[in-house]
Amino acid sequence: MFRKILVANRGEIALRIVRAARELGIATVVVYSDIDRDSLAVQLADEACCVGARAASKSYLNIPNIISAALITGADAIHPGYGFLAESAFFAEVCAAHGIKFIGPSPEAISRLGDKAEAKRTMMKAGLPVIPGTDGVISDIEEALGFARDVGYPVIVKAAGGGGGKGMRVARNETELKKAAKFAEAEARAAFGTAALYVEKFIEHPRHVEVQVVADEKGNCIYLGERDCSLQRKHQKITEEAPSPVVSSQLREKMGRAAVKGAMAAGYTNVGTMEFLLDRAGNFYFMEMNTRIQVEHPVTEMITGVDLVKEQILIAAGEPLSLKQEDVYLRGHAIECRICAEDPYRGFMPSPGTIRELNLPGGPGIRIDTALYRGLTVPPDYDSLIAKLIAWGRDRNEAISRMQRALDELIIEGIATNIDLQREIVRSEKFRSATIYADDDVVELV
Amino acid sequence: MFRKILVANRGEIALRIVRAARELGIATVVVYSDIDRDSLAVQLADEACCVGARAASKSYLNIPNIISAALITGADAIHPGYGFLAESAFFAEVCAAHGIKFIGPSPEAISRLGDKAEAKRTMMKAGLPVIPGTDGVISDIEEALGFARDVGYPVIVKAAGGGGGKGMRVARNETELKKAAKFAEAEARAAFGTAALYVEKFIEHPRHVEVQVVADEKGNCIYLGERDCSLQRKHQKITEEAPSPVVSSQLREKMGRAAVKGAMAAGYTNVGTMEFLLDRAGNFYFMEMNTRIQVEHPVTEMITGVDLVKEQILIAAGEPLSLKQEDVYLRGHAIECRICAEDPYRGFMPSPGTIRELNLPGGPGIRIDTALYRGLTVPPDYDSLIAKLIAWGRDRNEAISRMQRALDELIIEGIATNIDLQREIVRSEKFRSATIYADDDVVELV
Amino acid sequence: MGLKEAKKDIKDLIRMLQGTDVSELDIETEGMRLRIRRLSGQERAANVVAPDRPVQYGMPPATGEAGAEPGYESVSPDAGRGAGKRIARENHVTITAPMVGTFYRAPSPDAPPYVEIGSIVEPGQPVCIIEAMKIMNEILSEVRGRVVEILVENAQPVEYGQVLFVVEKV
Amino acid sequence: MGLKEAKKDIKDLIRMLQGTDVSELDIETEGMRLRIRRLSGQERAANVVAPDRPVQYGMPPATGEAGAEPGYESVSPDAGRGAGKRIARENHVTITAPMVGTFYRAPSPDAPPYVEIGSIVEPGQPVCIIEAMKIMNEILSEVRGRVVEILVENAQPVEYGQVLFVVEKV
Repeated sequence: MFRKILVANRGEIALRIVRAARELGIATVVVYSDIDRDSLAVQLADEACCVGARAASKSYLNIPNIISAALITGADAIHPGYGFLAESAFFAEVCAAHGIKFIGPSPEAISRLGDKAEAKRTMMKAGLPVIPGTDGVISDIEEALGFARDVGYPVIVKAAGGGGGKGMRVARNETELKKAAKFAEAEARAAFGTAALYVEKFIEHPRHVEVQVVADEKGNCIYLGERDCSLQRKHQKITEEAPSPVVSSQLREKMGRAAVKGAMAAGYTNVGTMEFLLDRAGNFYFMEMNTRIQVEHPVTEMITGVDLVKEQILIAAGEPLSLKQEDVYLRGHAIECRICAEDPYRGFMPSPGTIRELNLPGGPGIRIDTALYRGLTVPPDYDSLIAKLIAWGRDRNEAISRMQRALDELIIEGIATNIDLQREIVRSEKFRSATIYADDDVVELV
Repeated sequence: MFRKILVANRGEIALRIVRAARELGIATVVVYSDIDRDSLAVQLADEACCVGARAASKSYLNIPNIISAALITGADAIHPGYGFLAESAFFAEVCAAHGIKFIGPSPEAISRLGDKAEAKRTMMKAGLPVIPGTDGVISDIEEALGFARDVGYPVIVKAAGGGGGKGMRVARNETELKKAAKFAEAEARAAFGTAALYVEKFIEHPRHVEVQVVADEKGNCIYLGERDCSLQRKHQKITEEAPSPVVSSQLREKMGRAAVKGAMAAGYTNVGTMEFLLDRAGNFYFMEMNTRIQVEHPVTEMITGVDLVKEQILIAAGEPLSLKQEDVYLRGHAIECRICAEDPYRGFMPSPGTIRELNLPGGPGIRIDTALYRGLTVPPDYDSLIAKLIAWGRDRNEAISRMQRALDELIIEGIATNIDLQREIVRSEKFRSATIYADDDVVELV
Repeated sequence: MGLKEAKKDIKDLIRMLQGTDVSELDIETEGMRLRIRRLSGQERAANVVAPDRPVQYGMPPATGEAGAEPGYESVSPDAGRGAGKRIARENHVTITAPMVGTFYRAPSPDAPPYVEIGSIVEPGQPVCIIEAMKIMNEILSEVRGRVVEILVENAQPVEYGQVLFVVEKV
Repeated sequence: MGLKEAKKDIKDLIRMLQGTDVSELDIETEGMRLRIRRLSGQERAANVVAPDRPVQYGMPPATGEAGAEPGYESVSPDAGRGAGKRIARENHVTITAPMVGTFYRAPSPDAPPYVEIGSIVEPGQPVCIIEAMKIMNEILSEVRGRVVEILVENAQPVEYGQVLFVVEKV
């Protein structure tokens, strides 16, 4: 087992890792930027080491200083959390070169899955469904029409150089497809200087459903159910839940097995998340794999009882999985609300500042992951996530009513937050009926 | 369903009830003494009503004012919590006379079980094991010797008028019994003015194991596993856990079935607790039944997923049990540490005062039930329990390591607390090896 | 007595001085000397600091529906407090509810009220009825004076300690 | 009672005075004399000190083993802070660690230290080495002056921003 883990992150996830390590009896070193000197993770860790100035590029992304901190403190492993260096294959390699265990998958697996196209090829080869598309750029409209005949409408025309919705057009029949291709071509030429297009099957009102996989370094891999992260604002997850309210146990098993097959095909180890789009007919398509612990991991922990961060550490230390697939048993339902230092009434502007008053909810079924304390100054330099409020219930209704009452108890003063927005989401009819989709913007709905 | 519940209690349990009612969509009225005006339960309830001066006899035990408060606010049910009026058959009767539903068992069941002798007779009749004893006062030493021959040594000689350990003597053989009877008789005569003695089988190093039963008003009754409350200081529970580390699943079923049988024989409804002494050979003996929600109920909630306070409300409203015996599934292990405003270094003197700083632990597996907030003044008038810290783990070891790290995170400033004592208990070898018994005083052990 | 133990007493003394015209306090006792000097009037006028309102709660009142019941403000926990301020004037005393119940100004619906604004009350004189658990309890004045304010409407619920009447001592 | 133990009580007393009109407090007790004088309104208006900045931390430092590693205090989060205070004197500037690593006073084990107390340093002159990831980084002074304090022992680890030298400008 590790003697000492360096935590290369900040905020709630740094504290989360310190807690897991402490429960395993492993010492921790938390690195911090000079503005995070008073953070709760720094205060609760066994040791702390300042690795640079407040700009993330000078501190939390400063690989030489972080590696030096590990070397001088004698840390034998580094946990990268999420964000920052968590999905840097290069950082994982540097760790290895210095004899420090990177708590995550191998650099090769990170590279393979970090490249979207290669990840898709790997998963196709492993037999996972991916969204059907033309094999690269189409040469003429006939090819597009032929493809659409094969997979069925609707389809979406996309610019090869594209992004941000530019040069994208949905078509529901032949006439629309011809028109869409013309429009998209013109738009793409204007925006990206090339008329190259490809066509994909269009998934209407998809749900974002992701499967949690856990793989040890001995060849064992299991799945821990799924999370539904369809609730998004501008493609940012905001409220997550597990299990998905639209996934049956049959579908769960099917998706879980696919995820395990894909992870094993990619040579994946440690915890990871296979993201799928799920259509209304119950078809699911591989999107990408996240090679790290995720922000929303607590909802999976609440229904499975498995501590995913401890599992990460144990796997990295060479331990076999702490449970088998047949031991996985989902109990109840969990919802997570991300509490952010941002002002929903002023265009979600970040609202850094000093926490003047804080009341955290408690009681049955409530978990809160936060590094806030009264008097802490939330700096403007980093992500606006300041707390994760998680509610568990025997069923989805109980989880929702718990979340409502916990949101009513939560008080954060001194900065603007999205607590009211979360209240509105949780009590909205659309959330209760689980009819918010990944292509909706939740703010426009509630 | 009830429209409005009056909460006739204070502190963490009043807040606990407000939370449960809110999750069920039921309005609450919290009554309070004039010194509890700023309590969190008062602030979070829908309504509040002052029912008297700070002395409990003038407020929380003031039946006319509490009933009046229910009548003027239109509450159709009263939840008594624990302590105060929770086990008053008279109060339950007054509620009924005013058409207010008392959330608990019937007045008859409270009376029957509140009288220790009658409770014991009821349970014996139902076939539950009770500690063997002479049938009332012994007439001479021969009767005592005969009894001891029948049940086996050790036995304990007790004064009929007794209490507080006075007039009690343990005997391990005939010679000791003769001597003990003589001593006890003299001591009893001096202390209680009567020489009347009776003899009981003596249970050495017993564990205090209690079974949670839940019975609806339609004749269904189930058990939700047991709690082990062997850790006591001067017969006060201090650290509890579920399941008991010494109860096998066979024994659990045996005790559970006995508890259900006893509860049904007593005509019991609502949630209740059957307290047993468990000896080292696995024999258990009925002690008494608590006819209310208990302080340590959260450990049962953590491993069963059942919200006992909600269950109380639903049962009182005439609903059937929300689950069947075969649906009860225990997951993992939970420990509760009672955090009290008392100073272990000054003879556990109560330490009322103002909370100057407060940091509550969070993260996976941690639940905290408290009505504390920074700035609250803890009055000297009531029980010293100010918070319950509960840790859940997949197994007992994980629960212990979580509790340890949570205790390290818990900060309460401004008053003395027993947090350090709880730290010592949880890390002690005796606690880890589950070798602390109900006849030990935990303070002398750790 | 050490500094630590003295703190509470010092606090009490400071509180005691607030609102008085004492400008300096000098105590010598049991191995301890304490001197408190206060701002003069002019100094105070120049001072921008907020008036000495004691900070009430670490917690602000809960959001949510607390006290949202229409027509029911009188049984809110603040009722007593608010009223408490009103009687800060000298010579004014209050009559408070000694029990929880429904307040009636008259012994029966047809009868005239026990007291009106301007009525002179004597100790032992009934001033209202509080109905609790269907029993009519006559509430007697403990003071002598002129009723200057009646704070609760007829047939309204009252909680323990709630101010019912303000009486000017005469 | 020593100063150290009294600090908390003094802090409490100061907090207690905020919002009151007490201008001066003078206590003599058990071998200790304490006098707190507060700014009057005018004085405060004229004062350039940062506007009543709120107390910094709601949370005291964690209990537990933080910084308990023997011989390792220098990389505790307080190192910077403590040192920061020390250089409050005018004319004194600091040279801090621009990276994390191991501090060496000399270019090699046999060589003499780059600087000693009393040495005069010029901008651009090497003052120490910080070894990071097996690379020896020469740290250059950015100031001119006389070294008055060396805060880190040879071969000790340093964190980013940690004060290494105090230099008196000359």
